[in-house]
Amino acid sequence: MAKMTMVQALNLALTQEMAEDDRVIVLGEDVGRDGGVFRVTDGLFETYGESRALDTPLGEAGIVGMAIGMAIYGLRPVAEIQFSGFIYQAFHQIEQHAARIRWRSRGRFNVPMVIRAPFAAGVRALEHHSESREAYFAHTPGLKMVIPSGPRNARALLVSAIRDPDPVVFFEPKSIYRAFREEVPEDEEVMEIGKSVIAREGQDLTLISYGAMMRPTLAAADRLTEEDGVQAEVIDLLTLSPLDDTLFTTSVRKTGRAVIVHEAHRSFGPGAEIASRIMERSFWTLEAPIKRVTGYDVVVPFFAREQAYLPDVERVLSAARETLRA
Amino acid sequence: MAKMTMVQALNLALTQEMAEDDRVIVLGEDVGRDGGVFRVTDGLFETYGESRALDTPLGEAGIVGMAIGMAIYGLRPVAEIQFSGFIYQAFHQIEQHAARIRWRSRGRFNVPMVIRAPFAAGVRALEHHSESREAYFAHTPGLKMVIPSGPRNARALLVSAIRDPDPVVFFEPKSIYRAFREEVPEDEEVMEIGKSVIAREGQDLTLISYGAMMRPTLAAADRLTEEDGVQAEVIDLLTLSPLDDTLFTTSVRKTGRAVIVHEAHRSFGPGAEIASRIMERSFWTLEAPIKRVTGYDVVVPFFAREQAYLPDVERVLSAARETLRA
Amino acid sequence: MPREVIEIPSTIEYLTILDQDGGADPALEPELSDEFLLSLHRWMLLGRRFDERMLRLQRQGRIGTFAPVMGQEAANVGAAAALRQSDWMVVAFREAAGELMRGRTMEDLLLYYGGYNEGGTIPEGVNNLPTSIPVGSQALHAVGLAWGIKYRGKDDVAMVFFGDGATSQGDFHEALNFAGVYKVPTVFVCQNNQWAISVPRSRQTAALTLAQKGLAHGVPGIQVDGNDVLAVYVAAREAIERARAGEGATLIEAVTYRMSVHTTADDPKRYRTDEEVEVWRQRDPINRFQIYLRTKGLLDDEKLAGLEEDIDQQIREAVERAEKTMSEPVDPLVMFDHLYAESYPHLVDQRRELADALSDKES
Amino acid sequence: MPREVIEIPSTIEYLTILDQDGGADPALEPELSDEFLLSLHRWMLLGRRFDERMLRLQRQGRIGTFAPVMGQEAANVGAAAALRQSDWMVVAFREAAGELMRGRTMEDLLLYYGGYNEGGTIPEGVNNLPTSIPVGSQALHAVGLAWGIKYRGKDDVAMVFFGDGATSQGDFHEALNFAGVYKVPTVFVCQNNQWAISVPRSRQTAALTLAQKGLAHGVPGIQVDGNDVLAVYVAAREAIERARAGEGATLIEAVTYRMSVHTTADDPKRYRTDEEVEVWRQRDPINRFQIYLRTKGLLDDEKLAGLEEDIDQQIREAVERAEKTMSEPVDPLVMFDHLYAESYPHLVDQRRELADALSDKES
Ligand SMILES: Cc1ncc(C[n+]2csc(CCOP(=O)(O)OP(=O)(O)O)c2C)c(N)n1
Ligand SMILES: Cc1ncc(C[n+]2csc(CCOP(=O)(O)OP(=O)(O)O)c2C)c(N)n1
Ligand SMILES: [Mg+2]
Ligand SMILES: [Mg+2]
Repeated sequence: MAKMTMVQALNLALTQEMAEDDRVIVLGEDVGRDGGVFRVTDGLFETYGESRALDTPLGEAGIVGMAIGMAIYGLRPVAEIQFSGFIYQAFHQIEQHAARIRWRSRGRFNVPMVIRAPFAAGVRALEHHSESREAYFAHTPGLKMVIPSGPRNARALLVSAIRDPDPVVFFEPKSIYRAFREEVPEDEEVMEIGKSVIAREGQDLTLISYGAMMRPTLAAADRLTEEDGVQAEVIDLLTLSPLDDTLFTTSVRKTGRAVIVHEAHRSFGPGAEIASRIMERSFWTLEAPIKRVTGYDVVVPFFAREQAYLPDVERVLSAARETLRA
Repeated sequence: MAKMTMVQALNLALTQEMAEDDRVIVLGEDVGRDGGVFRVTDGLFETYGESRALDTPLGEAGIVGMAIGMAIYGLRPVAEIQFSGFIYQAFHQIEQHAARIRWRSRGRFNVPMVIRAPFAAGVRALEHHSESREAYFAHTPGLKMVIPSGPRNARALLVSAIRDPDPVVFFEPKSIYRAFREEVPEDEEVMEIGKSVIAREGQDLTLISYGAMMRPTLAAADRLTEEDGVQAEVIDLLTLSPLDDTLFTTSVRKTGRAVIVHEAHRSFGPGAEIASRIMERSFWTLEAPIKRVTGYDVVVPFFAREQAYLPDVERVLSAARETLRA
Repeated sequence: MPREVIEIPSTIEYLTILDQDGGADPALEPELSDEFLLSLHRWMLLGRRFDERMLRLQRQGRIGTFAPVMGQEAANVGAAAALRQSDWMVVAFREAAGELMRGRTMEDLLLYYGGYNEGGTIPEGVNNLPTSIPVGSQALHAVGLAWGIKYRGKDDVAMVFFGDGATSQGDFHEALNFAGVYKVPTVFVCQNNQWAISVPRSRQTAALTLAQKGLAHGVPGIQVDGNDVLAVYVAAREAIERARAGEGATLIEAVTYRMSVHTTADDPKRYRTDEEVEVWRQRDPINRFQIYLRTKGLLDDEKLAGLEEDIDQQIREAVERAEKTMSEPVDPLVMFDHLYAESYPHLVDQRRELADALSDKES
Repeated sequence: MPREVIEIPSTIEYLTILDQDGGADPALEPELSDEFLLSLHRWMLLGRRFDERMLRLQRQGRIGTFAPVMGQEAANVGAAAALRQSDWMVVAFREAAGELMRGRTMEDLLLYYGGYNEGGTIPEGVNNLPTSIPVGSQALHAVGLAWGIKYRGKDDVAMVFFGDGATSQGDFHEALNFAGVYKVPTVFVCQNNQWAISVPRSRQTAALTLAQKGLAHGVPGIQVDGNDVLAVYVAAREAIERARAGEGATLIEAVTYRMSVHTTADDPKRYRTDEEVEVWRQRDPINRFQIYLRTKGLLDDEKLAGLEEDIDQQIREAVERAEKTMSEPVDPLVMFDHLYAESYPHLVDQRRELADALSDKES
């Protein structure tokens, strides 16, 4: 086992899957010779050649549309969108085709494609480089929406996504690309898509989050223990769609209280669905209104203000304490 | 006052606004000589000429992108997307620019544009002609998302949308384009964007809906009165974003029970946000879990099965009754 | 250094073989077996008759909206006929005649336009993609298929169909550009039927031809008489040969005409004249080819009558089968099928919800 | 009837006026006032020096990622200089030199790249659109502006800048097509700097030139030496004249080179050689123009030193002003401004929420 950053772990997943399966083709802008602007695809061009680490012309519709054709042909394209803020150039290909080819052809064809994109804020980037719009994809039938929270699950989930027979939108929280390392086993490891995990056990309160926001959420849980003697259970969703509501509703049935944390905008955001599922499935055990700690309903501000936009430990803590007081 | 269909009422709004303000330009595929595939723009070409009822080449990104430039220039473009299912070809222009130009330029420029699109199911149409994906737009800061439910409010809201200084996505429930008529005053009438209305008063239960689903919802309310002696309050949202949560949360504080009805997919759909707002603002008065009666999380089936996909009076009724029993 | 002219490859040829009276230019006439010629005719005629039947069914409310091929049978069949079984055909929504030739069944088409998802099924072994309604979007899929073909070292091709309106879509250009860069075996077939609903070709683009759009991407283009099945076939065959030989993509503009409505929801009287339609009726691709076949002694009244009867029979049987399905009670639960390879809890729950709602209704 | 060649308008010219040593082709040399020539030079030099300063500030962590203009000053300034005040300039993100010339301030650019939304402000009266990062997307806005100009019967133009990579985007083609159909006064300026991050021009498209992409849409194209400010200026002026005269759009491909990094987050050593960069360094647009000005007696060492000092002073002052703003505590509540013309309850609530969180932190 080696200590790896998320970038290295993702790279490991790609390298190994490409070694094992010549149907796996990585494509996108600058994923080849340059190794990707974040170096996630570093070395693939050298190892597997330009036809398997394929630099594309500058067109996201082209990338996704072509990848759909490749997938129908029986390949397993892993398309990179350089930043999730530019995935909208391909949104029609995703909504109209990737999500529907299996359904439209009644199973004759399928689209075993992964669309990887770095997303979310926190790296002092330019406009369009900081959004969290996973809700668009989670609301779209036919897609899967996966968001890892650390190097190890990123690697395992990416392997599963590549092997998945259906299209997976795989959003990588770029602020934790290199923020910390974890032990990542050299040997194959997969994680089931559509399953959440308990990142920390507790019985007083349920905190639900995913992606980069797991860190302030876990930190808040620690502080709650230290400062308030409260044991928060923390759930890492990992997959937003299909949403594993069993795990978090079970938890809330135990704790009676929940706080959801994400950096996506609040209104019509992922937290709304999670709160609704809790209400639908655990209403009678709820002892306080569910709280949402989220990004605001504004365009993510330029980076001088992005930290103020983002949920942080303090905001999670105060929401948790309010929930506990209620 | 004349009895009008929604198509006629929308046409009235366009005709009058174009007469009053030469900045108003209608553009889109087949909106000119053909008068629009649903005839909403009928006669505008003849009355205002081809430069104000502008037939465009076949490109939605082109339509919306060009309209953005027109709006920055000081015009008031009303862009038609022939069916909301093809708005994704322009999604990047909407997300990256229409929604942000005011914000990006710190108010120097703005985008007083309307994007009209027929949406939703129920007219035995082909694939891509039946979706309800208003949540995508409601989740996008910088946009307004408006959905009328009848001829009269369609006309008044469209006038307001045209005059609005910011971009409005205006989804027209095509199944009620001609399904019924209402008195529509010849004289100017506007309705405030961002305000919902009480369509029917009651105190036992709150039903919340919008668009074409108002009809089964209101019918269910009637049946509840007749068959169960229950008085349901029915709220017509009209605007999804910015969402008028005062009206429905106030209602639920009174009734303690709510059912939300929409034909959009359930997961990560509009109902989730509405339920969350109720919970956040009226939790302590809730006497039963909020129910969502919605389209399923599948691609809208071809038309042999679309009625089964759609919420109907029976589904609303049984959800209401369950809520009342809880 | 004066202003220099840069030599860019920019030749656009126009190809026609049959004249309006069915006479063939001997210099250009391809050598084709009688059998092959008759099969071109048969599929064109089937396309026409099936269209007519669908139109009647639609008017009777027995199927929903559809887009007739009428007038474009030569473009459909001429291009599709140049493909072999292992090649790929990527369609829009106005290729029924070509699709039938390639193995999509009439019954499926009827079910498709009758509102049944089942009609989207493509038989195993038939390499057609299903109907793609978002204009222009499917072109990229053909490029991806062609990329796969090249990657696997095969000499198949992917042929994609689209209309004149589609050439205004960004996706069409991205497809040409990707195909140019990767030099993949894609054949782009534009059915320029002069109209995109109510927008005439002249208002769709300021370019003189649609074929020249390839030039923007280093992809050769050719314009062909799209009502001349031999010309379409020859152009397609050439493009396919180039593609199989590793020389990359070609854009074929087949100049044809939509003789009928855009779809059954459309009223062309609002935007075009009867005279224009009449002019094109004179160029009917089936008539023209029939004269050619008669001149060659391959067709006469009797043979034609026999063929018509055959086709009629075939259509009648397909309609009967489809109508049988459509008259049986439809199972709405099917809407939960084929979304993913496996189902998920929320879908299982919702399926049960629907099942309960349905049984409530029955009881 | 044989195969006919269709005559399509397909001439692409290449224009260069200054040779590598700053000598001008007398047949092509435009007549320009000394003052104008010196202003071209001044803005190019300012662009270069400002770039260098930004690079240092970025390396010191005082501003964030940005895209240097270095090497493209002639393309920036030559094109922008052909505009008049009331014309519109629509930029991507590599036009700082041209934007400065058109009235965007250095201070705003510094704030912009320093992470302050305030830096997006465009002064009243300056008809520049703000920085547009999604590649190619802004081209359509220029078409819309130009449509408005034509609708209002004005003779202004809208000029849009973008890179070689942008010509692969669907939006670019839709923009050309719309501009062609409506014959609106748009000038498309492609800064072909040979690279789209790590993708070389040769892998971006199989087309020989980017100028020929206009042909797909009936829009004339011209290729110019983008490191020759006179050639760029002349080509832009001609395109603008055509546009003002109601003759529609033009696509100008300015062949230039990105001498520095793509953005400060990029390492070009991964994908291109020093030799290539060196070749282009020899063609530095500023050097070349300086030799020309010296030959004409408009520039000498002393004048240049004076100018450098002036520019340095101007930059220093701008940096000071920007750094002053950046050193003061930032008010995060500003993030709620300018989303809509008015605010709405949910935003008022969230603003209060943030205000509370901030005051909690302070206390
Ligand atoms: C992306 C998209 N926009 C709009 C439509 C609606 N629509 C369907 S067919 C059509 C015209 C297509 O014209 P053309 O490409 O020439 O094909 P034709 O119908 O003439 O065969 C339009 C606008 C659509 N299906 N897809
Ligand atoms: C739609 C979109 N996709 C991807 C990117 C990321 N990106 C930024 S600049 C760039 C390359 C642009 O190349 P080119 O158009 O040649 O302009 P240059 O940077 O060379 O000036 C890329 C891929 C983006 N900004 N927008
Ligand atoms: Mg057409
Ligand atoms: Mg470039």
